[in-house]
Amino acid sequence: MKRSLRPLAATAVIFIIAYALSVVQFPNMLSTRVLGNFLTDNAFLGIAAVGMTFVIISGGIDLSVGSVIGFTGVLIAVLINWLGFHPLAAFVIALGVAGLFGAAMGFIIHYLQVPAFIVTLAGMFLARGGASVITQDSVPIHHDFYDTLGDLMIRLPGGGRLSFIGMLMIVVFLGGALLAHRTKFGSYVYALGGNPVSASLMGVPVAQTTVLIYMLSSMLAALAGIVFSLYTSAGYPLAAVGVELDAISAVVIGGTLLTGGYGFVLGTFVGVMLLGLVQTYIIFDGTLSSWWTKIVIGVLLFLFIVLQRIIFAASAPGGKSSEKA
Amino acid sequence: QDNLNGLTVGFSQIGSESGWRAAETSVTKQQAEERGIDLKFADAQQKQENQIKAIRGFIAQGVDAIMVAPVVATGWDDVLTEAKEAEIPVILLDRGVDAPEDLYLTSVASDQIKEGRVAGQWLVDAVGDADCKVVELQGTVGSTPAINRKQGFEEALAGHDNLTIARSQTGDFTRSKGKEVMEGFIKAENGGADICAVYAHNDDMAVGAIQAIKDAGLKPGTDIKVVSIDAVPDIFAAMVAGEANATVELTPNMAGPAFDALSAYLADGTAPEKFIITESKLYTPADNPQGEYDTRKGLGY
Amino acid sequence: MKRLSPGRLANPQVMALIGVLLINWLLFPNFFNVTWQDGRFFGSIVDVLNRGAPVAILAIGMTGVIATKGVDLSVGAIMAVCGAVAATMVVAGYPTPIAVIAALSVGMLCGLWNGFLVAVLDIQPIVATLVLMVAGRGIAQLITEGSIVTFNDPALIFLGTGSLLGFPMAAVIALALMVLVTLLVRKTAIGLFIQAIGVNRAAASLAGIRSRMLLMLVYTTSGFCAAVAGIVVAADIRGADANNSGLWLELDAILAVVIGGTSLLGGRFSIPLAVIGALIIQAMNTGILVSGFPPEFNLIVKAGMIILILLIQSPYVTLPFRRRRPTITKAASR
Amino acid sequence: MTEGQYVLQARGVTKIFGGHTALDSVDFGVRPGQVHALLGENGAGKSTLIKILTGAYQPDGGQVLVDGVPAVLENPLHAQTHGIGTVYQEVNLLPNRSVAENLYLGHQPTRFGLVDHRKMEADARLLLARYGLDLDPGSELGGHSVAVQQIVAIARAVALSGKVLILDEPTASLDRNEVERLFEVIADLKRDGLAIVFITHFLDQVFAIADQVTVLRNGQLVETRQLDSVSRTDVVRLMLGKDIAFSGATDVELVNPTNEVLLEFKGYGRKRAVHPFDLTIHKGEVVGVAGLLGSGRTEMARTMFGADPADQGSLRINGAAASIQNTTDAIGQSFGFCPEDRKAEGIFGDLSVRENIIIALQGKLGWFRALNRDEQLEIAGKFGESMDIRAASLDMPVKLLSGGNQQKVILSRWLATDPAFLILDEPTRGIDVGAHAEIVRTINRLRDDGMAMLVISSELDEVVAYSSRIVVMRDREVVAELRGKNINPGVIVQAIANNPDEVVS
Ligand SMILES: Nc1ncnc2c1ncn2[C@@H]1O[C@H](COP(=O)(O)OP(=O)(O)OP(=O)(O)O)[C@@H](O)[C@H]1O
Ligand SMILES: Nc1ncnc2c1ncn2[C@@H]1O[C@H](COP(=O)(O)OP(=O)(O)OP(=O)(O)O)[C@@H](O)[C@H]1O
Ligand SMILES: [Mg+2]
Ligand SMILES: [Mg+2]
Repeated sequence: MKRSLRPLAATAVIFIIAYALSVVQFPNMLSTRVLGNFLTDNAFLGIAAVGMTFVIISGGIDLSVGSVIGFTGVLIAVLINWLGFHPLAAFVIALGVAGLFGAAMGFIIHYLQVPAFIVTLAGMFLARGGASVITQDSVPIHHDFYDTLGDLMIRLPGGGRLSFIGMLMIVVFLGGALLAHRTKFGSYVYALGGNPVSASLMGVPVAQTTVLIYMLSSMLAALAGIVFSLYTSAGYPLAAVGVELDAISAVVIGGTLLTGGYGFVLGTFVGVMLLGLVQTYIIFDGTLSSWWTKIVIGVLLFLFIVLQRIIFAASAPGGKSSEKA
Repeated sequence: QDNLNGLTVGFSQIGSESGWRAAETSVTKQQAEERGIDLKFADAQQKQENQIKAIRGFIAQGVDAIMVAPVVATGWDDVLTEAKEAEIPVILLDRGVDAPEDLYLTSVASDQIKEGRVAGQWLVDAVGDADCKVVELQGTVGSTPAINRKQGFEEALAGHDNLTIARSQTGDFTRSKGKEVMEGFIKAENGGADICAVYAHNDDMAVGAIQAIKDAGLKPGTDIKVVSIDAVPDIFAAMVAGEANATVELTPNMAGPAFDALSAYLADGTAPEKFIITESKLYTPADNPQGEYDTRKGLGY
Repeated sequence: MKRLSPGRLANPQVMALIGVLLINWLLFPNFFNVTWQDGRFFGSIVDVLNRGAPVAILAIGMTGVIATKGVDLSVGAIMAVCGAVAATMVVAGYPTPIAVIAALSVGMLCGLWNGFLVAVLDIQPIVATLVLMVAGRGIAQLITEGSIVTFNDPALIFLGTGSLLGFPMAAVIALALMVLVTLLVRKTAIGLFIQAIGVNRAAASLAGIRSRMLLMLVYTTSGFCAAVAGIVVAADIRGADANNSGLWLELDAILAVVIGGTSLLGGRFSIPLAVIGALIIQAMNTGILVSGFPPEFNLIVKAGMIILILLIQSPYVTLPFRRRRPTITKAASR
Repeated sequence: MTEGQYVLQARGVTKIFGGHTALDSVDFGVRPGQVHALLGENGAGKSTLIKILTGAYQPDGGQVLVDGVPAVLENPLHAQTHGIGTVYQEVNLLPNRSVAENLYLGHQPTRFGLVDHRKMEADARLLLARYGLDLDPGSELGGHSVAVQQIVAIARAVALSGKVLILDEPTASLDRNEVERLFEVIADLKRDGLAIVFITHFLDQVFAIADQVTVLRNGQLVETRQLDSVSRTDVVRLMLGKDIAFSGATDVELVNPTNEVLLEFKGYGRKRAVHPFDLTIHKGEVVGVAGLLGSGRTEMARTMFGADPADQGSLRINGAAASIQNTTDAIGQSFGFCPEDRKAEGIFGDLSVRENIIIALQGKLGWFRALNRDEQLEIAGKFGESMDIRAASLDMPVKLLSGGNQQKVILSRWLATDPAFLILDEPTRGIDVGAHAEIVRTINRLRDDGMAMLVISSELDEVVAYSSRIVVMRDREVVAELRGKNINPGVIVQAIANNPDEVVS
């Protein structure tokens, strides 16, 4: 346990160093405003990434999260605006639909033995397509409840704000960490990622767990969609395109192995914050052209991965043999 | 306009998805440089969330003004309110937003519906009373320009029953998809013999469609009329070759009027017009396409 | 090496392709009409070959990568980079062969980089290639400075729009590449070694297979294929569109490989079937085009088709024509 | 003996894989308080029967009865709820999780609905102490040796078994002390009234603890007998359907008349893996390696083979200086290596038997001199026959073969390369009597043909039987080299134990 926590600590240290370096260059980055923005602006990504963490620890992948976020936004907007639902009712419906959607994907993955990559790719097309069939326009959401939630924030000294969605993300992360590390379900997820055959022989309910994992991921993606709709007060079928890749990056930077079996929910939090930091840094810098932005993000991604490999290699002599395989 | 000299302006650009967008970026940088403005540029890679992040970042940085080319019309209330609270004027480029008008200084944009209407009107006039089957190459499904340009075009065609939109598919605003979709249309419409005109939501798709028409053994511009929007250099090159018939200009210089408005506002607080609409000028082969090509070539399209 | 038997023709990929083509034909009766025009075949079915070529070319390289239990997300970006290199070089006045060779070299270099990350630094393939997926498009835009670099070089254009014996050049290139690479892996031991690495890399190393070198080769080949696809696509539209060339095509390529029956868990692979997978995807796209669906349904139709094809292929769903399979393969192997 | 009711019973169970009948209406049952040994050759169907009895497979015919009542066991979890605990063949645990979690997965102690790690680890410590294991229950399982993992698997199964405990070759990777400890535990459980199924290829062990024995052959039930009514030879005859002669223990001595030196390792070693050692190996000689589990025997072999290359010392081959930096070098020098963990490092599960056999030869030939299909079939067929590999077809995936047959495939793989020096790490682990004798015979034959071999084995009788010299290892160090006439297991044990600290793992 203690040794395996080292990559997490390492990622956190990298974040702190990177942040410190940024602050040296742009003192403004050390403001409550920027810190608050880190949470608010990345809330939907963070929430989706929690679900992705579970999926990846179990050895799978979920490419549909970005589309589910978009779909949820549209669904909610339509329910509230056109059909007159109360937002809370719309939320419940959206979470339910997403739950079914995820369960269906998990079902196909488990029972038909189709790779998750492909099933969730089809899911990605389906959700995105479904959203654009409902409406092609972006639909603004006007409801008092949305304003109430939007105003629900803690103002920090120095102009920063700790928004409702930022706090929600933290709650989801804490809940996710608890679920992963302190429940049987969590241990089953790790078991599946370690070795599904062994897991099944050890009595892990593989089918049920697989279905639940993808349900969880889709429902968290839907929650992320809700957060996104709060963030933008609208539903838009093209919203959150490619967020799955950001989420995967965050999860991986956070120290979770894509091969499954190892990872930390809180590592993902640091991963999300690191991605946010990179973006904020680029914005503060403000001289990078469109293409340099991409190149710099790629290079930073590379640096983080390599750094992590070095730390992994140094910290896990026991993992050596399995790593080599 | 010296009052802009030395100011810091943040510019949140959508991305770099097309040549036109690249031109807008480079023209904006040029304009800023001419005025001595320190431009903070942020590319949002087509994502609204990145634009919101960028605006928040600009606010945290304490810039003097913010320009944003919003990727979508909705969802700006909160962040614009934050900018307002921080007393930073915001100027919208390209398109408007669905937010209360007091949240931004002004919006410099073209009228996309009008662009479609101008293109449609040109076609109506060019065809006269003859029957004409039109095929349409739409932009990215769900994007604002695609929706508006489609609507404007349909408005222009309304009431002219000899003109029908036979087929309409998305070409994703790209040249290669434009070509592929046009190929499909040609096969589906009797080898292209039934098609009298193609309307593309941007010039890139039109350029692709022109190639598809040529590959099918037909003459673009004559056998099938080509009308599109944006006025990028390559469509003028096609006009010179007699392969394109009309394009509607969407100027990449949104920043110039924006900076002018900002300057006036900062000088004595004159509130500029809320909506500065750029001209949607129609260009045809009669408008010296070679000259237009040459003047535009250097703009970074 | 593999004998042709009726069983091989009745495999699910071929059935699926035929199925999709038949559906297209039902929706659009002229689908199979082919005419001869300007020295080339002309018709929807030819379009399927022509438009399917880039993804097919990508799939050829991707198959090897996936067989080693990897995946290459960067091929779309590499396409953009290589298209940009070829275009800017011919525009700058270099002779076409030089430009093409340079573009292919750049593609191989990109692939080698991926291979290095995967084989030497032991980074997981998805992440390793994600780096170039993100940065590569930036590099391509850096080369073109964000604009579409239009060119008029006839030799280069021929690669994308010309025809050989009436068949579109892109399809001919894809076919040639398919035959070449298939022969390369089947007539040598490389194919077996690739499978061995995909199944059990530790055991492969102990059995004396140079897995590092082979992995680098596989990723380099994928980069090469991406470069070919990038050149073909640029040549097709006579311009390098760094922003959109190959955008999201990596997903189509992976899909093609999986539809072609290669498992994402590595091991057995078939390049020709992956190419058929690419044609299935393109037949779907072309079908959507000619049948006149409203575009907002495109994705839903596509998702539905993918699920259907996967169901047909799933070992856990029994369909009439699958029942015969085991006995046939067994008989053939004896 | 106690004629109680069967707690777990298979009645007329049939299992068919593809066209192959792995079990053909087999009857089998266990009673409380009895140890029931299940015997049979490799591929006889033992593991398959176990998997059916525990819900991992569903039978194609027949019934499973729990407490005399027909039951459909849907999965292992379901079986666990019936009080059936199982250790499957090949360690099936989670290397990525802690020891404690492997012990308690699915049954973790909870507090307020949350897993109580502290209690779980404390419980785990107590549980493992019973098996003489003192380690940090919070540590990752994958970091421990196969033996430790095996004990954890057993401890888990025992903890889960309220009624029935099934052990499929649990002793394959345990040393003597550990086996004894396990037998004590089994005896306790038997006294508590558990029904125990025990699969092994070690007849000594069968006679040490079993009450009853059932023999399977080719998927069919041969006979179930009370153990006191059969002799050792009877059992072997039942298993094989014929008599075999045991090769008696020979003296350990140099057989090779030419005495030609093949390999000279000098100060050869690798930091943190194996201390520098000197070793000379002659042609036509088998060097046995003995030592406790975790004494570094595997590490030594891997260093020699270049899998984890040496970072010190020198090597001469046929008198000429040579360097082995990787496995390709080693194979180039005509080395061969059968690893101990055949699942993780040996077989290519999804590849065919044919491909598994020819792959090392092909690796040696390189990328471009590919064996064509006919050549492959010829080579594979030759070894399939000479090693008696039981497979329905040479084109079937090797993962479908039984463990023993997989081992033969790997051995064939190396023999196909015609090696000058062959390293075998636990070549007889999990192999039945017939195959065992065959492999020992093969080793002897190869030695007589002039091949040099290094054989690692925990079976001291066996090591004595074929070795011309025995190297003893302790704590990653070569501590003794035994040769001469009067070497027997006792002497080896003494050499191993020549040091007071001999705590396992
Ligand atoms: N999943 C499977 N698919 C096909 N055949 C199988 C499968 N599992 C086992 N077999 C075959 O069934 C037969 C019985 O195998 P099983 O593993 O039960 O043997 P075993 O008696 O346990 O042998 P060993 O002592 O080597 O472990 C073998 O011929 C094996 O090849
Ligand atoms: N529980 C453990 N935790 C950490 N390291 C261990 C443990 N058990 C053994 N090791 C180390 O692993 C190394 C390799 O053991 P190795 O497998 O080579 O031994 P071996 O003699 O071949 O035993 P085996 O019979 O299990 O193959 C040894 O150096 C030993 O110190
Ligand atoms: Mg067995
Ligand atoms: Mg060992």
